[in-house]
Amino acid sequence: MTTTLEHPALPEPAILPDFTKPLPSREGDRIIQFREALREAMSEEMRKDSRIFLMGEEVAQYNGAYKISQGMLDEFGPLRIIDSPISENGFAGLAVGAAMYGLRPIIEFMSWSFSLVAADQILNNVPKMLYMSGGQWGCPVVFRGNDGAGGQLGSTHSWCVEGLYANVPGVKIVIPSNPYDAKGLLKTAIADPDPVFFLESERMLGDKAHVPPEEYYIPFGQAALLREGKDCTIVSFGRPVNFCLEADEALRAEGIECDVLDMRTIRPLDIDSIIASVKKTGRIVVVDQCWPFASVASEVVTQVIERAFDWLDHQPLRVNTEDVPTPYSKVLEAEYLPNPRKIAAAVRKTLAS
Amino acid sequence: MTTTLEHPALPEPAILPDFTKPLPSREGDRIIQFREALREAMSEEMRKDSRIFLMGEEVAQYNGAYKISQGMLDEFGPLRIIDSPISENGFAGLAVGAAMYGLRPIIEFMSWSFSLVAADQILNNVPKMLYMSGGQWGCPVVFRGNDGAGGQLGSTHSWCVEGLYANVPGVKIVIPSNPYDAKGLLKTAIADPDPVFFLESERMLGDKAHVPPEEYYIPFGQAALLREGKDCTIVSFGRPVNFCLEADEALRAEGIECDVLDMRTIRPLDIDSIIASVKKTGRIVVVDQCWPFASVASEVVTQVIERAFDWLDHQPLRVNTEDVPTPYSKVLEAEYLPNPRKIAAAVRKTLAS
Amino acid sequence: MAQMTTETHSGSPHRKARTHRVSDSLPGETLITWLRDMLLIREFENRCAQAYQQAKIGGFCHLYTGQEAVAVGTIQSLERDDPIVTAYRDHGHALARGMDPGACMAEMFGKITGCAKGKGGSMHMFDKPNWLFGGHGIVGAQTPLGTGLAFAARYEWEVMGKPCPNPGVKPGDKPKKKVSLAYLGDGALNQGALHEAMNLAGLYSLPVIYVVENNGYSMGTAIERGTTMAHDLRKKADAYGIRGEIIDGFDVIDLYDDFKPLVDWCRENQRPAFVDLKTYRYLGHSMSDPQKYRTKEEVDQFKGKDSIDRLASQLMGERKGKDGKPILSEARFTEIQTEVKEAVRKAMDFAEESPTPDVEAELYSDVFINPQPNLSPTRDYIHGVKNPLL
Amino acid sequence: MAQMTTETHSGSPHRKARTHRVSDSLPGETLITWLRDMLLIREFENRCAQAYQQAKIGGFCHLYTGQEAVAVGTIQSLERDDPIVTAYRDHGHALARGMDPGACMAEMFGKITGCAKGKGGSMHMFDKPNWLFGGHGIVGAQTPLGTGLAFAARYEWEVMGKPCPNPGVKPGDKPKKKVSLAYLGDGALNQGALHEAMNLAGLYSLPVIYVVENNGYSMGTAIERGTTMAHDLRKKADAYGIRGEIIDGFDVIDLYDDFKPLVDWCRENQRPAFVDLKTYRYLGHSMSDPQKYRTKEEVDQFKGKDSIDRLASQLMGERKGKDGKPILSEARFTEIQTEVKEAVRKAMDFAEESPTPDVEAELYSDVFINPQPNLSPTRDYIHGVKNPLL
Ligand SMILES: Cc1ncc(C[n+]2csc(CCOP(=O)(O)OP(=O)(O)O)c2C)c(N)n1
Ligand SMILES: Cc1ncc(C[n+]2csc(CCOP(=O)(O)OP(=O)(O)O)c2C)c(N)n1
Ligand SMILES: [Mg+2]
Ligand SMILES: [Mg+2]
Repeated sequence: MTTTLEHPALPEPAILPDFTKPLPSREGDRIIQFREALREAMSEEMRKDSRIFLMGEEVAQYNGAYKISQGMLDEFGPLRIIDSPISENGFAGLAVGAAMYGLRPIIEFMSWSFSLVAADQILNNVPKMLYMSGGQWGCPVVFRGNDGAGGQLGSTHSWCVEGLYANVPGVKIVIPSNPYDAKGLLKTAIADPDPVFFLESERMLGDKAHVPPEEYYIPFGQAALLREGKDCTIVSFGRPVNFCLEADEALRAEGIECDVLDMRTIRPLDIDSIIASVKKTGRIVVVDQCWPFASVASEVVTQVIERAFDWLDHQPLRVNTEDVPTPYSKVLEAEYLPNPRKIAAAVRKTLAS
Repeated sequence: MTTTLEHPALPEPAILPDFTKPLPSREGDRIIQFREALREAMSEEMRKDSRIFLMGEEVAQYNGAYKISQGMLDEFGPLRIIDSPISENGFAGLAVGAAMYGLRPIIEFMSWSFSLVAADQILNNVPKMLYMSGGQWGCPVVFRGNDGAGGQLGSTHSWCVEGLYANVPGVKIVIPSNPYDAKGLLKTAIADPDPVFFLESERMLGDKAHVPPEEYYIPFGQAALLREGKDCTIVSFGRPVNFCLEADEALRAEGIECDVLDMRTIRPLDIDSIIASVKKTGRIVVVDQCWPFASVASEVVTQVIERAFDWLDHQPLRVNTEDVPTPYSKVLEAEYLPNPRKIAAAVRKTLAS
Repeated sequence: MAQMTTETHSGSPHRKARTHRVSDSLPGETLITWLRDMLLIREFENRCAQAYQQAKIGGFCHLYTGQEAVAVGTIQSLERDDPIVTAYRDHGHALARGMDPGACMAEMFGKITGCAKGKGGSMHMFDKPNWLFGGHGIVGAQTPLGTGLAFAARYEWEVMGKPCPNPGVKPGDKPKKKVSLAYLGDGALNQGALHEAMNLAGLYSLPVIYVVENNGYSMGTAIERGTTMAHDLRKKADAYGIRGEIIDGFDVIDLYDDFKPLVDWCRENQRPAFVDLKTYRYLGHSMSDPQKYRTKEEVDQFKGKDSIDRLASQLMGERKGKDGKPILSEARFTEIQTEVKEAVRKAMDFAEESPTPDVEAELYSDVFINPQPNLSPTRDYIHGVKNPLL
Repeated sequence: MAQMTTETHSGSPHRKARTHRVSDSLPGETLITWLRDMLLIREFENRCAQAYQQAKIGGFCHLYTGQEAVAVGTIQSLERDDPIVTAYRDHGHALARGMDPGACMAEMFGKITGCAKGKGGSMHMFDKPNWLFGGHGIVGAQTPLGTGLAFAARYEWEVMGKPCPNPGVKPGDKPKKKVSLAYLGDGALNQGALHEAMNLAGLYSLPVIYVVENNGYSMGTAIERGTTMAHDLRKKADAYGIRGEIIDGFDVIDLYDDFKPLVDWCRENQRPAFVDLKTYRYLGHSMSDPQKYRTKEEVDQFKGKDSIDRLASQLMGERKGKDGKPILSEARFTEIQTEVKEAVRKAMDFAEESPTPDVEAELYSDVFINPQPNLSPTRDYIHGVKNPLL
């Protein structure tokens, strides 16, 4: 049962996915890569809705700098899979105009690091168009691309933009940690009538997992509880979730059992699941691939404090990347990133006193 | 006694102001406006150092869109007070190149709201040049301009960029709340060999206060304790500090006495003074003119929790602007902003339970 | 001080030599409507200035006085469902496009009856039923949007084969070739956004016209102090293989004669264009501008070429109807002036008497179309009242 | 598939008709150094490719193979203290400017002996003593920097009356007229940053040359698919009143003959210029590029015009010394080849054997020149080891 959403800014009611339907199993043997999951999500939605087009650098003839859009030019043709020049501000703004007119653009940033040249369009126009126009026009664009450090790309190419952009009200921010979620979340993002920043990770594009053949949509704002334990709550989002699972593995060998929560979306933030877990464990470690100062980790800590202060047996701890520009050298970058060792150490610390 | 600072990136040792010298009195009758204090700071430094120039839209012939640079073209001539076209990304980048070469640019953004079109230069190049070059080149540019909402400028012209930019390591962020501090902090910013984001407020440019005639520099990272009290700590920075003082006034009438801390700089953040106060009061309210999510307020709360968890009698509270794009309408904007009423209410809440 | 003259700041001379005038076929009544529109804008802006002085309008307010012929002449060259987008000096475009003056004034008064429910203000005139995709505050940032409007308008007939369900579109309507206009000030020529947009338009062959409302100044900066090649801006278009024109914006009929064929060409060929449209603003940049950057003589010189006076005298003089009499009689002119004054007075009253937005209902509405729980740590987003224009 | 040819992708024909060749006065030994520099870059890049395959180099690595004449010919047209800045395909510029190949290779190996102490990597070759203000990763973002270098170079003689204390500057030195070069790829033509920069350079009359290393592709996008007016990029310069030239980059002596007079003109007149410098890259965009966007024939065609072969054969053939014999003997050529191989081998060994950065000393250093307490919630920033080039 799909729901329809009416709003004066929508020329026709939006049909939202049926989120009451139970999700298909995560287990199975249809093993595909993260990049294929993304491609399936886009292609499935594009087949249903001719308003959707994909634009970005090298998405068409080159089949995607990271091969996410491989084959899509062949299927959808050059009018819907569109190569752009290196003009992020220009084509982000083009998407805003096109979305206002009634289309549903998907914009691929080769990397979110390059979205800084488009910051004005994506932070001034995208999140505010509905408000500035007094509810006349929304801005349903999905911006997606690689986010996060790793792979020795150096200081300018390793942005975790959630640390910057999450401050701004008016966009939904999605950050999957695995292929199954990536597909379901991207489909929801494309179907959603609001703008979405969808953060992928170049480091995970080759990750493989079962992705069920049947169509599914994962709702925003619902964390996935990946491990259950009574001792401490580990909260993360995006690629570092995988480091948290490793840390949890190591800790279990020591007899420490954690709840591991994959937030999946940053805005909305499923604070209810976090609070429920913290009320059980009394301890929390937040793991975030961004710099610490005024980060999403700071926000999670703050919200936990606001809502569960009296339930805490230890102050919340956060594990961010180190607070320096991203270094190139492998040894420095390895220490720069959050990793299972640091996460496990933080969990132990919450249990020590 | 000035200190000299040596660093391989400095062709000549930098001479830093003498911060051991006691600051001149805040009391006196040399009453000038905030904008004049800024102008004096720039002019005094420019007289001493021919490497310094001022560039921005309307800074020269128009005497400044907000009359901050009034008269400076006459004194320093068109080669040092330079009108620019509306090309923020271009002239921010020009300043980066000029600073690397050896100059000391001051760049005026008519408003920090317009810095978004220059986000790539100011976030990718400015804070990281020293790191990316392995210590060969710093980037000593002072970027300054109006920041913050108020005055019904609407959604695109009311940015509080500290909520965005403070996440990025590599810049110092200064945000004065009164003319005295503005002058001393801006002089320090110009003398500092690192890049500085200096956040002014159009709403305060006409504020008047005594500014002593003698030269003084205010060190970064030292909060000013503006009011002393035992009941609760109020922490803020920039214009809302003035609202905190009003709230404190009102609360004192009820017998509630607060420490009011004006942070003056966000990075460095004088967390030591905050912690000292919190250990005394057991309560804290953080007041921040930015949106709440992943804001400087979240950061202050998080650092307080990290360092003084056991000293707290109540969870820290934050008062931010409301979490929506800035509305134009006076009634909406008034409710959007932090104000003395909201601050006092938060303080009372920390004392209620 | 730079001194601009009505000689140098004008359309290219070739214009004079035109043999065929598309305006010749226009009914006299149409031209009278144009005059009315221009008078309406002039009067509206005068009352804005007063209201601003009385602190009934806040924020930044940029008046259009002097530039009326531009909005009216260009918009009259379009179909009513051709999309347009402009910068912050946008009252003229809104009125020329048919926005109710009451909704426009109420917006500036910050009232719920405003075109953006009081959330936008002077710089943000949006009018969906009239295909005005906003006034925009960040210099140059509207130009990629205009490019996107052209992209979408082209996409709907090329790809979708049916029009997007926009206002006025009826089921079964066929999509058609459209043109979008992206207005910008001369100061916006120096923003990278415009250049990226023009390159995209050239590459993708999009039917967008970048209309530079070249009033010679960006705030206090005379164009040649901020923009290279100010004496021939067509060079900016050449860089992207885009057709470029210089058009005189002081005579609305001349303007139409130049601009309408260009619109037709862009529509037919689905190609972009760029227009250096010479105009002049009589008042300061915004409400607080001492205007030391230009002389009173300069302003007076341009006032001497006033487009409203000119049209009025044309319609009351050389422009004759079938009966050989001037199209417009003095009596009718006075009538129109009165009518326009009355319309603006009503708009003022409407704005004055309209309620302010209900804080509880409006502060947290219009942030998301699909608000969900936990989008904010502060509170849930909601739906507010329906926009009065929809 | 787009097919580029050596005919269409070449310098403008007028060049051939030149009467005076500035290269005529160059000593043979100078030309031999150029050959050596080009060979060094070629060999260096070959070894980079190997090291990348062996995972000794990480991240993005963009090789310069095929474009050697550009870096060498343009840099040889400069004074050694003219500042330059480039994009991420920067090894060629670093070596041509005189960076120690060991420091360059060690940087890519992520070693503390690298030019950026291993913090920068392939895209960030900085060399202060050689006035190379960096390789930069964000497309186009270096062009405002190059503009700023020209601004500063002009400012030091116009305003300060003395040079900034940069490397090689001695007390009492007089400031002089300089020229800065900002290199960019053809893909960067579409970034707003370049346009803002060129407008600023035109307005302020800054001695900067924007050198477009036009290798016909940005990643997999042939220039005419991304850039309007690709067949005459000088139009991009015309838009800013900047002198524009098309220069052939396949013959380093021809290139010098075109480029050196332009540098002299910019220096003398303190004016900007823009050069569409035709070149070609033999390898993929970066290390992972299947290159389906071009044919092997196309690549082979350009390899047939190889600038190193060409210079070598000129020096061993038509180019005669005073003694009437070719400047370069085959024996000496072999010697140089061996020497270059040896130099790069040493660089590899140096990179291999150098220590990695000490994490404790380097992770938190080079963030601030004046680190202060409480700049970070994590820990204090510190000073690390001195940069090896300083
Ligand atoms: C990116 C950006 N920078 C600066 C401003 C401030 N500003 C507003 S209007 C203006 C002048 C624009 O002049 P022009 O484009 O000629 O338009 P006009 O006011 O003449 O209509 C400036 C500098 C802004 N709104 N956006
Ligand atoms: C703003 C930005 N967008 C995208 C990229 C990714 N990117 C890196 S190189 C490149 C192609 C650039 O081509 P060109 O400028 O022609 O230089 P070439 O590689 O041919 O030397 C792209 C798209 C980037 N680094 N910066
Ligand atoms: Mg103007
Ligand atoms: Mg290229």
